[in-house]
Amino acid sequence: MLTILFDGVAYGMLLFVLSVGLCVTLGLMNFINLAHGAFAMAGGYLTVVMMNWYGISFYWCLPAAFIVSAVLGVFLERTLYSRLYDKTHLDQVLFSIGLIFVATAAVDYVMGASQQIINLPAHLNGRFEFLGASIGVYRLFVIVICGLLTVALQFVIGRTRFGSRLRASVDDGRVARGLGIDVTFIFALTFAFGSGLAGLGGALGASILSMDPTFPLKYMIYFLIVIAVGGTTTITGPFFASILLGVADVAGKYFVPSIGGFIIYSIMVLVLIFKPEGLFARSTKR
Amino acid sequence: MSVASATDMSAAAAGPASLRLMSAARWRWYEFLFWGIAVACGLSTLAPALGFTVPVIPTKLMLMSEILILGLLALSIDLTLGYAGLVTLGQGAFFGIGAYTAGLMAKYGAGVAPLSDPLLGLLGAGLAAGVVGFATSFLVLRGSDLTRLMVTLGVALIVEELVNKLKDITGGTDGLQGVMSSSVLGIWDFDLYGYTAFWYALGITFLCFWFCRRLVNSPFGYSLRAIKGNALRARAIGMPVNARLIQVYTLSAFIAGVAGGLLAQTTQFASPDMVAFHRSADSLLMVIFGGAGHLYGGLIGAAIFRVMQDFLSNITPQYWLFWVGIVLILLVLFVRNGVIGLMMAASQKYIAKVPPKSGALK
Amino acid sequence: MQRRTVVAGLAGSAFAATFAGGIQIAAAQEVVKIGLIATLTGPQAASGRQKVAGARLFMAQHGNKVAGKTIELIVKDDTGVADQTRRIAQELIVNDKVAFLAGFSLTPLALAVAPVITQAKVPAIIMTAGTSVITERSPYFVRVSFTLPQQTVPLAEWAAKNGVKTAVSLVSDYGPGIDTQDAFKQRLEERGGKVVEQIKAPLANPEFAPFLQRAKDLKPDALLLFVPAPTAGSLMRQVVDRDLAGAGIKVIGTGDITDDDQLNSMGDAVIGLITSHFYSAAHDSPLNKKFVAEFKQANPNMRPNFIGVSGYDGMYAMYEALKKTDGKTDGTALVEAMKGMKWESPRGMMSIDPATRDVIQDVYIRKVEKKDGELYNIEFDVVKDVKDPLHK
Amino acid sequence: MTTVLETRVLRKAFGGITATNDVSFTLPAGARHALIGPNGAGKTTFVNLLSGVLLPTSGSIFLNGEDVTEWSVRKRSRAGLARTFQINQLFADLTPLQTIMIAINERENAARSWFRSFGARKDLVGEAVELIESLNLADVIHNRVGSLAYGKQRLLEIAIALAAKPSVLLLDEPAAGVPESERDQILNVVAALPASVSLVLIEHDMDLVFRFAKTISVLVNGALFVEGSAEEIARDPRVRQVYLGEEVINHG
Repeated sequence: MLTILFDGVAYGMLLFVLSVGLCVTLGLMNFINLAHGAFAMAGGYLTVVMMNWYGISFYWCLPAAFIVSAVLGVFLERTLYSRLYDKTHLDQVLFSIGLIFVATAAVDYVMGASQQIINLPAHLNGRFEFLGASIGVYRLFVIVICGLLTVALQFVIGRTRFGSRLRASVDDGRVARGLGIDVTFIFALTFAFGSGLAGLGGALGASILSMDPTFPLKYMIYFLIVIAVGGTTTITGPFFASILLGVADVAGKYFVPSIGGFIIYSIMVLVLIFKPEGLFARSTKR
Repeated sequence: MSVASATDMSAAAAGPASLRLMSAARWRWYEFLFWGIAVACGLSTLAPALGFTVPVIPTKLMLMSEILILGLLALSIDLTLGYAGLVTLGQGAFFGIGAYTAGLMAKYGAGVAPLSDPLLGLLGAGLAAGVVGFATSFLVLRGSDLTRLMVTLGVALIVEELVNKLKDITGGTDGLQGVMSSSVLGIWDFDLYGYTAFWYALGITFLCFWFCRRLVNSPFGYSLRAIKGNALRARAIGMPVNARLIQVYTLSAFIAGVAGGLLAQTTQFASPDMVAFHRSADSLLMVIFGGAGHLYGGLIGAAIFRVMQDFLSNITPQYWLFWVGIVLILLVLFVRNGVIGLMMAASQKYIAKVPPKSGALK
Repeated sequence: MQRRTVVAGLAGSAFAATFAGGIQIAAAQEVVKIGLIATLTGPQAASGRQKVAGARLFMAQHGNKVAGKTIELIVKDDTGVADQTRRIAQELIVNDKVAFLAGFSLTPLALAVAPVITQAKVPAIIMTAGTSVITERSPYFVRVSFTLPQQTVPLAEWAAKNGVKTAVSLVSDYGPGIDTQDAFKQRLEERGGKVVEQIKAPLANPEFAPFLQRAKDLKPDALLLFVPAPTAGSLMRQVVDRDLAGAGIKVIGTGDITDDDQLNSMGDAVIGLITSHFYSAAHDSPLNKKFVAEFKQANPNMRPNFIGVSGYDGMYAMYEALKKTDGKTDGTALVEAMKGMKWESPRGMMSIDPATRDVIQDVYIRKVEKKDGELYNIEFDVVKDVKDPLHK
Repeated sequence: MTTVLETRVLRKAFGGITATNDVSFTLPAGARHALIGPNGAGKTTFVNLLSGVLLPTSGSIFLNGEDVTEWSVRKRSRAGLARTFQINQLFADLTPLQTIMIAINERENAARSWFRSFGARKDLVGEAVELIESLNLADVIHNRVGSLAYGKQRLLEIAIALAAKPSVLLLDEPAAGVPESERDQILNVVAALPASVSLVLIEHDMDLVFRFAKTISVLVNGALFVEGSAEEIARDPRVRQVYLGEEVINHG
């Protein structure tokens, strides 16, 4: 029982780190970036290449995945995304799907279509018993990293100067510009950060989720579910939504495997029927 | 007396204005061209029998049937998205329900004359999808675009799971086998070359298109545009906004169901692919690609998208996706409102160069 | 890159053929076309690549001339969607006038073309899809790959002999998965064992952990696994992560889960895993050694797996059938020619059952071992000439 | 004189802020009434409550003697209550003629038709054309609304409301943001409205208020501060203090 709860939390945490960047671009910048998963894929594949081809330690891969995905994010933001901020949501959907196609085909070309598997350092493998629950060391590792990230994220957005500038830029770009805030820079940085987190999520998830070229499309639905259930006005919303979905998914599949597939979708539809803005949405001023 | 004369006067003023309003519904030359090309594509298959060959087109009859069917599905999305402004990512659910309904009717109705009739099958497909559409329409009345996107997607995913689970009825993941389509109107059998399938799909698609065209040019259609334009104002002039949305959503589900039924009948099976997420996403993509809000957007989008895919995947079966992606990105970056937007921009450039014959046109 | 050139060249010719289709009918008599419908994009892409590579290797080794005819291979991507498979099949038959269809990554894809090939009388060579029922759906299906029950029954026998009293099965929820779990249950229970639970995971499933945990908590002697080869990697990672072996559970499965192409990247933790299958890249025969070496040479980063060898053998069957009919492309005659055909494949001896048009072959029990720094499925037991047990 | 619109102790609170504070208000038939008050006095909130865009926290609203407190925007509209918005709420992609036709169709229950062509009913089109001409929009009748000059858009905003043939019309700052040169057009239109329509004008601009209104209510901090005839209000020192004075200072 506790094992299931633990697995669910780990799964949820991973979902959170993967999707929080999307929450930022969607909620704060009002940009539907369906290609978010492509950045996660970049991080995942980078880990695969570094570990399997060059034998670099897994621990180096994590920051590398973050940085490379962030750089990739900032590059694409400057060259492509920034031209689309004032386009309609539909255009953004079309664009980001196009980007997914390109990323999928490109990864396929370079890395091949088959699943990539990484082998974690031995001390991250294995399990131990704790209070009757069987704890996987790696999942514990994931929980700890993701937990720290969440706290750091909350702090950055809620407490720092950058956070307040970001919120100002989002509330009203023109006013923020008038106040001397470099909105373009803030957006680029935010986008980079969101992409970096996705990349890190991809690196962390490379061994649990399967890394293949269809990754961005396969997981897009999950990211969107997290955002829809959690709402986009806070960071905590998607966080709790991820945990809820992770636990519900894992528990559902464990206890009633025959209908396991329904659970996540049903939860989402139910939540959206009763709380169309998401379960944890703050009521907005307007 | 005076009342009558006032009416006369307004009626006199109304003449040109009324014509002007109705002119939006007039068939234009390019519409005849569009459907003419579709018919010509079908007719060109007869060319070899007459002793000459038309390259490219005749070899693609199956592809063209598929384009028509996908175009019809996209048309159903355009009705909600382009006119009423409702985003949906779950049209695949209705498509799939239609496909399975038509498939089951053809399978179990085989031999039982009226049940196995393809046209009746389509009606059944449409009705089944329409009922589900009506039942779920209440979910799309609230919330933002994202909420609608996700709720409709959620419904589609649940339907997909149901199709997988109800193995005894649907055949599960392996798909519904043994669908035997009866001949259309008892005359034309579905042949290997896809002649019947093509003309049948063309006929049904045109019929649905014609219906939608009437609809969007009716007072009802304009009330949908009003809702899309400004729902608050629409309510303030006394419009039953929710009722209208429910009606159009249900209708759209009906048409999607008919499209699904067509696919099941012309391919003689139904599989979970027909409900799958990618079906919903592709069809939405086609509408946006073609340009929403013109009815032709979905059809053109489906045509260009599928021809492009077929063309590219012949050149590079493994990496065609890359080039499709590039096209999508370029389209968004440089064009407004899809392919139709591109055409309109081009024609406006042309009009700007050629001075109009009379000032009254502008 | 050599592979790119080959792809481009082949694609180019396929492309040209499509466009010229309408015009070339008269000239086409000297060319025999084979339509290979593979899934080259999407989640099943890896299986499509193997198939195409296997088929091309055969053509590279044996040339493209058979019985005076030139063989032309047309490769199409069906994206793993059944109505695409069907449309492509129909187009290949009607436009390209192919003599054979081949490929089919998943059962529904094969089933979707059944009405078309029956109507058109064109033989379709199944190179992957593994549900028993397929060949019964059209008299023009010939299978050179395998069926799941064919692999599973010997495994159940082996398990019963090796002290497995209770077992749990975890399979992907679709035709082949159901076949696997049912065949296993039936045979194991005939031998006095007991399958305590049959768990079915959705086909597209990113997270196996809860299913594995459930299996683990049931504490069976053995856990039978089946998922399609392209998803086997992540399943096996999680199997290792759950430490089922440590809990005293013997993990067994069909060869799909220790797919030769991916086995190396699964890591040493899978060493010792017992599977049953008809092909291993480590199969000890001169023919296989040559096959593996040349396959690897033509396709860097790939190791042939059971799908690759099926693509190879499929081409063999088609070549031989054409030889027997003296180049005539009458579909019924070609199917007749393939019935009862028997030959040595890189997998070992195989034949086509004249009654069912399904494959008869040896099924090996293998264990994952490390050899020359690579992981291989090393065969240590064999059941000869296994027929699919579900066919009448 | 009959009362067409009435509120009883109407209250609307947003969290801790009371935007409308126990307002009891009556509007007699044929009224030319203005609702004024300083910025943030809750004028727009009050109009939103009257028209049903917002639902009140407590209190009730009566339209032609019927309790409409729980009614939707649409139902009130159909019962004869029309309004304009402070910020234009138009259909940017349609033309003025189409816009007015949509409104008239709705009023005449002709919008349910799926098959009749839009604009086929000449009687309704005639009415629409007349209305558009009477509001000086004839020259732009077929232009895209989104491309119209702001003053024209404000006129159209009034035209839509009139198309419903309302018994009560709420005009929320009809001249706000309109350039000086186009103001007169709007004033003339408002002045020429038929007596059968009872009018409530929410305005900031005192010129407009005194030119047009017979009676005035002053709203301060969400509560009804004082009511009376235009002359009374103009003379009232309290009003000068809280409102007019401030205006003078602002304008100075």
